[in-house]
Amino acid sequence: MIMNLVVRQVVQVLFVIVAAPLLAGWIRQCRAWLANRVGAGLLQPYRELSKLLRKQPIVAHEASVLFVATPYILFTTMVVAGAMVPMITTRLPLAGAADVIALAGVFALARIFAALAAMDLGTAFGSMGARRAMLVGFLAEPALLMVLFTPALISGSTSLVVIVRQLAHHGAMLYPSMAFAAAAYVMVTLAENARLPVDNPDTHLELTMIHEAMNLEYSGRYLALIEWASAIKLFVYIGIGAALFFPWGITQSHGLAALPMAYALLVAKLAAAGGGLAVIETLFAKLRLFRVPEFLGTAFLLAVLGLLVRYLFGH
Amino acid sequence: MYVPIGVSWGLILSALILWSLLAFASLFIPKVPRIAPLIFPLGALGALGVAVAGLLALHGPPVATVSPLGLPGLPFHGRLDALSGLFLVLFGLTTVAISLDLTGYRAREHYPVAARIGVQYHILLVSLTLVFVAADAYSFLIAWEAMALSSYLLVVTDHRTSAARRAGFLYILIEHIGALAIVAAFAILIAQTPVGTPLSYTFTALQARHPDPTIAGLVFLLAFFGFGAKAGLVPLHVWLPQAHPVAPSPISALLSSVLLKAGIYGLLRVAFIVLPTPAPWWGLTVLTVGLLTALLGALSSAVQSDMKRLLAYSSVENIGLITAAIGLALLFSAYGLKALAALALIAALYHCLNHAFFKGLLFLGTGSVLHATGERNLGRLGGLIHRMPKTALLMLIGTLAIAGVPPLNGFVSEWLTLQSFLKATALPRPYLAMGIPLGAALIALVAGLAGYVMVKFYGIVFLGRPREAGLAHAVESGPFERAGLGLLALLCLALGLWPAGVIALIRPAARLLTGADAPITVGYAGARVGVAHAGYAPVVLWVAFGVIACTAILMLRARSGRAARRATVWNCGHPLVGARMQDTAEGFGQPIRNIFTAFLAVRRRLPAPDDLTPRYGSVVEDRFWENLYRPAARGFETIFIWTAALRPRRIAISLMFVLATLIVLLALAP
Amino acid sequence: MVLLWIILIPLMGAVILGALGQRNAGFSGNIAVSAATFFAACLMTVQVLDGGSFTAWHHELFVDTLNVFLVDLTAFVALTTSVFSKAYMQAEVRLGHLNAARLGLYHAMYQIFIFAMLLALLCNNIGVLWIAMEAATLSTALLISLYRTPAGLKAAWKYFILCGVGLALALLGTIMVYFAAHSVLGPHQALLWTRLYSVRGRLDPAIMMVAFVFLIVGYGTKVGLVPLHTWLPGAHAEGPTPISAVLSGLLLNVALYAIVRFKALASGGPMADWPGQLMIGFGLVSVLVGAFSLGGQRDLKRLFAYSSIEHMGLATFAFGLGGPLATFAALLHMTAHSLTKSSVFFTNGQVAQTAGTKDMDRITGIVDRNPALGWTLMASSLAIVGTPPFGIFASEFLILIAAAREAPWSVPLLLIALGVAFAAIFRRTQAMVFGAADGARIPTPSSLLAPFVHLVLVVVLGLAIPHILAAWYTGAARLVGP
Amino acid sequence: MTPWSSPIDLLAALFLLVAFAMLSQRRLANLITLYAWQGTILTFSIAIVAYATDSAHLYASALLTGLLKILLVPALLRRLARRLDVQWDRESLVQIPTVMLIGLGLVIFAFNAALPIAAAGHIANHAIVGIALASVLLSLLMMILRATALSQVIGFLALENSLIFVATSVTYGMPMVIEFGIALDVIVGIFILGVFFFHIREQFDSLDINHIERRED
Repeated sequence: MIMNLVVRQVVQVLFVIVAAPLLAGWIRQCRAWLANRVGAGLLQPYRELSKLLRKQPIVAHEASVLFVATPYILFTTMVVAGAMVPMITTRLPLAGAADVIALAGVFALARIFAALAAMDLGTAFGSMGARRAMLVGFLAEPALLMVLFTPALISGSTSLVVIVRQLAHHGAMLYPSMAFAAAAYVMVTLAENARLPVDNPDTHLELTMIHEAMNLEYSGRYLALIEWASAIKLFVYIGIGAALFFPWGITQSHGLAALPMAYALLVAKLAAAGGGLAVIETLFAKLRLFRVPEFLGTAFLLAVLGLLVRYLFGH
Repeated sequence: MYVPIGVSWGLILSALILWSLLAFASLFIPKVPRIAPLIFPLGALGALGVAVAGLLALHGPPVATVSPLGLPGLPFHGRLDALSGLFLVLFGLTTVAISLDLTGYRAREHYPVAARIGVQYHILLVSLTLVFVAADAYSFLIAWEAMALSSYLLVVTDHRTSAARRAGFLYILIEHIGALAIVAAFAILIAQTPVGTPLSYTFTALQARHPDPTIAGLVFLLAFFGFGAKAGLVPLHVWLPQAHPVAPSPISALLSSVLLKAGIYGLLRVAFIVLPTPAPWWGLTVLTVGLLTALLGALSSAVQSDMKRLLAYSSVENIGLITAAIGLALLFSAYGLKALAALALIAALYHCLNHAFFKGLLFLGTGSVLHATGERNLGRLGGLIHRMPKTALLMLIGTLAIAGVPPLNGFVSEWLTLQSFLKATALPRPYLAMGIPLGAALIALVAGLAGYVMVKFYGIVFLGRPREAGLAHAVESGPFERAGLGLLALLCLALGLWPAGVIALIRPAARLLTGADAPITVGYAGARVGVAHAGYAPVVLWVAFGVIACTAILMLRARSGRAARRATVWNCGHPLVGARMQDTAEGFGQPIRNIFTAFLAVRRRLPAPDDLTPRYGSVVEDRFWENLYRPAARGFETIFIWTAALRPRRIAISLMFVLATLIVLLALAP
Repeated sequence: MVLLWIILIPLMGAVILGALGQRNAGFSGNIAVSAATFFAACLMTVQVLDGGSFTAWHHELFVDTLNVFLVDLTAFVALTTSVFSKAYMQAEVRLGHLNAARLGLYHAMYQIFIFAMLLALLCNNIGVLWIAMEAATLSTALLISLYRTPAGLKAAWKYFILCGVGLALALLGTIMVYFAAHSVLGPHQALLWTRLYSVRGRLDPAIMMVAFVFLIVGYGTKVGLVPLHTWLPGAHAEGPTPISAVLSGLLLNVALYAIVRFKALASGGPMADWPGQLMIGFGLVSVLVGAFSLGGQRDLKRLFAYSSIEHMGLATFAFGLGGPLATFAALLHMTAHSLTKSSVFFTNGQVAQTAGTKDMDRITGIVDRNPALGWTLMASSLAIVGTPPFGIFASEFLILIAAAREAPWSVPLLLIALGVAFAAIFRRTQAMVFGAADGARIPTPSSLLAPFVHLVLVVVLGLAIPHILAAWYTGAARLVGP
Repeated sequence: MTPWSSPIDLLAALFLLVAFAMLSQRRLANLITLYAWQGTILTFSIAIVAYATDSAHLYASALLTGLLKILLVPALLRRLARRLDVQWDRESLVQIPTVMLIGLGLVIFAFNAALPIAAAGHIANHAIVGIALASVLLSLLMMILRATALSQVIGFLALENSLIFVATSVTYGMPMVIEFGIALDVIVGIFILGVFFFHIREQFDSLDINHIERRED
């Protein structure tokens, strides 16, 4: 029994780590297709990571311990987050260790370390990026919380496992309130993962970049860890979204038999989400930084509407 | 003549006596410098005793005692119950650290100042202890005012600067007005004693009086005002950002960590124990004020550029969070949901402990920085992590704790608070049930802002490049200071890692206040606390974290073992990189100033087109200064002038007053 | 017999001291006489403790629970003040503020003043009471103008005229009481407290009401009730500091004592609450006006003179409320205020002498120039604004309770007044005590002994009131309160 | 004693008249004379009461009053006035007729205020109370309106006179001690005033109160 649990846990962790770059590659590929480009192929992220891991990292003279430690911290926090989300099965040992609020907290921890590390060298871009990232972070936080409250109120608990069980019972139809929450969640995900229209992940335009500005000074394995961590972050966000809004197929049985099916479904969900993300990123242009508060404000509004709708219908 | 009974009273009494002796002994520091190094460590010892006494009181039954002193028929009563026990623990542990820090701090001061601090500090400790154990209105008020006065004297330690005097006066004024409100509250409550019977003025006796709702509401409002003034609730918070910068850092730490909590303690004591079951509007008032305070505190701290002002405003924010949770608890118990009230209270009390520890840590650390660099202005600091690494590490713990991220203690109380807000749907009134969860969003916003502020604080002070040449000579803080910091950092870690144990300590207090037990489950052999199937197990998080981190590091070592090469900063290839190019405190404030202009009184200074040396600047002031305090001050001045004008200069006029009075009274005479 | 001694000792002392003139022996002589008086008062107290209240000398003198502690208080403060005045006045002469030739007058008048107050307290005869008050007025008028400065003369003149008129009205009131009484008691006993009190129910209410109006306006002028207070600030500010101390600490008390006695008489009849209402009204107005006048002051002694108006108003208000609690509080307030206020004046006088000015804008950093003086100033100001653990806090707390019970509408007014008074006084105190010092360090003056003693006693009043005192208060409350 | 109450009433009326006269009089010498007249009336009334009740101490007190208020005090005042050479009071703020009207109002008020006392019955000669009250108020008014210290003092003494008047004629005098005490106080008061005048004089070289009051305090 214990063995069984450990196996589930380890397998999910490995899956998250390994599959995250693939998701990133998939999204890039979709965007390439949508832009009538050939694209670099699904495996491009792996190539980049292995190249970075091989290179010798360069660290500035002024760098402190914090600077060197941060990539590991980022990577680890993301993996831990991934380990706690019931994407495949609800019978996950670590799932009980943290609920959705704690998950948000874990992400906040990562964000703070990233920002601090960016300020460590005292470069203009670093501190600017740190500031902007923190700005987006604290604006997204209330919206995210409101999004999470809707399912939490429906299921009477903030534990993802309970939420998944509750919502999965409800059958294939989405709660009306959850529709609003889902829309808000998408917006929050875009903001938190530095995707368009909030941030552009694959340019280095000095004045507009947020997330990239924080990694400018990183190289070699450190950069690899950071890139990998952000890939995992996106993966986990989509995983949480899947668990909240499309919980079907997440097994609740003890047996291992149902797992392959669950994995297959998860892959399908991820693919769909990735495609959707690509579409959004192709359709929207990047917002000016001062529009970001409005963007997240809208997300917050939608989430609150979701809450109120839930009161209206009583579920 | 009664004698106090039991170990806990023995400990407390001996601490009181010890502190009084130390206060007396401090007078002789200038004469006999030899005794100086002993005084503050001994004070720490007393504090330890008080903390132990508090621990004992937490689980034992309440122990009461009566002192021979007091007005005739009104002797002083003391009572040790779970609530006072909890706050004694908070006070004792924090004070141990602060006394240790003062041991080092005192070594830097010249003797007369050291003597003053020694006297006033120990008197303050005595009065604080009495505040927490007093069990009747009169002795409580005496202890309360003694606390206010001694802390005021400590604030004006540097009384030759006008800033210190102004801040001190503002502080004592708001203190005293608050105290008057509290006096009035107690007086009104005591006046409910039926005529002929001896005045009932002990808390237990007042509990027995059941004043009618209007009286109770009035008393509650007065008490809320008075204790709010102490705790620094909007709009009475203005003294904090003034008093903290001018006070010696250990004193700022004590103010923030313990004295503000004394206000919370009083509020809890009166609202939950002395007064009858609350009316819903009490809770709503407290909740609203709390949320407002939290938001304003967070926003204002984000735009500060003085280390201690920033921390002061962050104290305002934290007090706001605590008060909001208390308001929620009041609301719950108004509708008879005792268990949920207990939950909210546990969140509030947990945050009290957290704030005491991490804010103490941060202020003491600030003190070390201040001593090392002589700078309070963020614009002139930076890169200290290289000069004072140990302090920097300890401060990092405090920073993460106050930012409210797992696995540190700040997050636990935030988590509990959010959980209790989520439970607000249980309230019978639809408006409340719909509206209050939105308050949780405000709390999330505030938590996010706290993270923002702390990144600004830590990043600018410790990271980056030194903004002044002088910083190169900064030195690591001394062993005593580091001991103090270390103790508080340990407490932060402990409270973060073992919530179940802490909650076990708080439970009795919450039970005492609400009469019910909070629906908090403990699992994973005490590692996990749960509310409604949702759980949080920091230890498990840590373990998973450690395992994964280690494997990652090992694998990477195996994969590419090449050590990193040191080089100059790349910075997108820009050739010149200097301290001036880093983001400043004002720069960090800029987005806040833009987004939340409505909440802040921002005065921007923009260059004219023909400026030869164009300079941008912006000053942020507390809105309440220009909208509330200045007008009030002006109003009183005018009244003063009027009364002065009424004074007759001529004897004839004075005689006319006499004649007029006589005639009026004769006309009125029955 | 001892009662007779209490009033005779200062009278004879006055003659001797007047004869001594400006010799240095005058100072010690003054202390000696006051000490003897205090000793006699202690003997009397012992007798009272043994046998309760008694009368003497054909019932012309008497002592009961209402005046016993006032007599002790007066004798005690007179003693400490004489101790203080030795060091202080010697310094005044040395600094050339005072012509040594007037020291004989000063000491003689001081003793006569004490004699008059003790007589007023001890006499059983409302006519003698009036005479004693008049004598007190005349003697202090000379003391106030001791410096012969224009301001001093003006203040003394104002004091003389206003208090003279006031006392004349009080005399009319006394005469009316005599009308009311002599039909009941006959001409010979109609002026004796002890007899009047026993028949207070049968005195004609119509006359008593009018009489009380005259009495409260008359003696109220001396208490300094607004709007009859206009003489008070000047008289306190311009006289020598020891005199300000006894004026504020003792004379106001004695006048209030007279009012309270008459209230006890007047509220015996059917219209019992009219005197109370009058006193409540006067008290509140005085508290408010006194508090708000504090704001505009620059002169050190004037500031605290206005605070005396405020505190006397508070006591009057409490007496007006009536009832055991309020009266107890009022008596406690009288005691605490006279101790505190005299120590305040001692300290301020010392400060003014040190700084060479009474203008508070020009006094700073006392604590740096002399820590002991600075902290005493801080402590006595805190005591006078009613912060614990000083006695005034206790009395104000009880008064607030009584007010909340008897007249709830007055509580906000009282709170405002107390807050304003605190702000106004403490702002000044802080500015004087703290700040950068402008001047050399000075040695601790020996005259600080008196304020130390007073402050200790006030703390005792705040923390643990002796049971004898409490018993007296309760008895007096029973005597006064309807 | 009804036969004797009518002459006393008459004296009372005269007393009030004198009070009015003092109110209107601005020449200091005349003011002092009027004061002496008031003293005379007072003495007579006391003497009458003494005769009516043939009480020894009232005779004594009549004698005392006569000495004090007809001879001693006026003499003292005249001497002072000469030494300080003040003959005229400064033009008062309010015109004499207005003063008279105010005075009339005060008298009416006083009579009304005295009614309850008179109604209280058991006192002989009710009217006296009202008249005494009226003259008290009038002398107060005079003190208010006069501008030199000396005339203020005369007002003060007149006030005191009316008190003695009421005391003796209504209740046949207070006990001896009291009257002596009061008298003593008056004498001492006058002397102290004299002392004062010279100090004031040397400080302000005038007895004009406005000179004193011009200095700020």
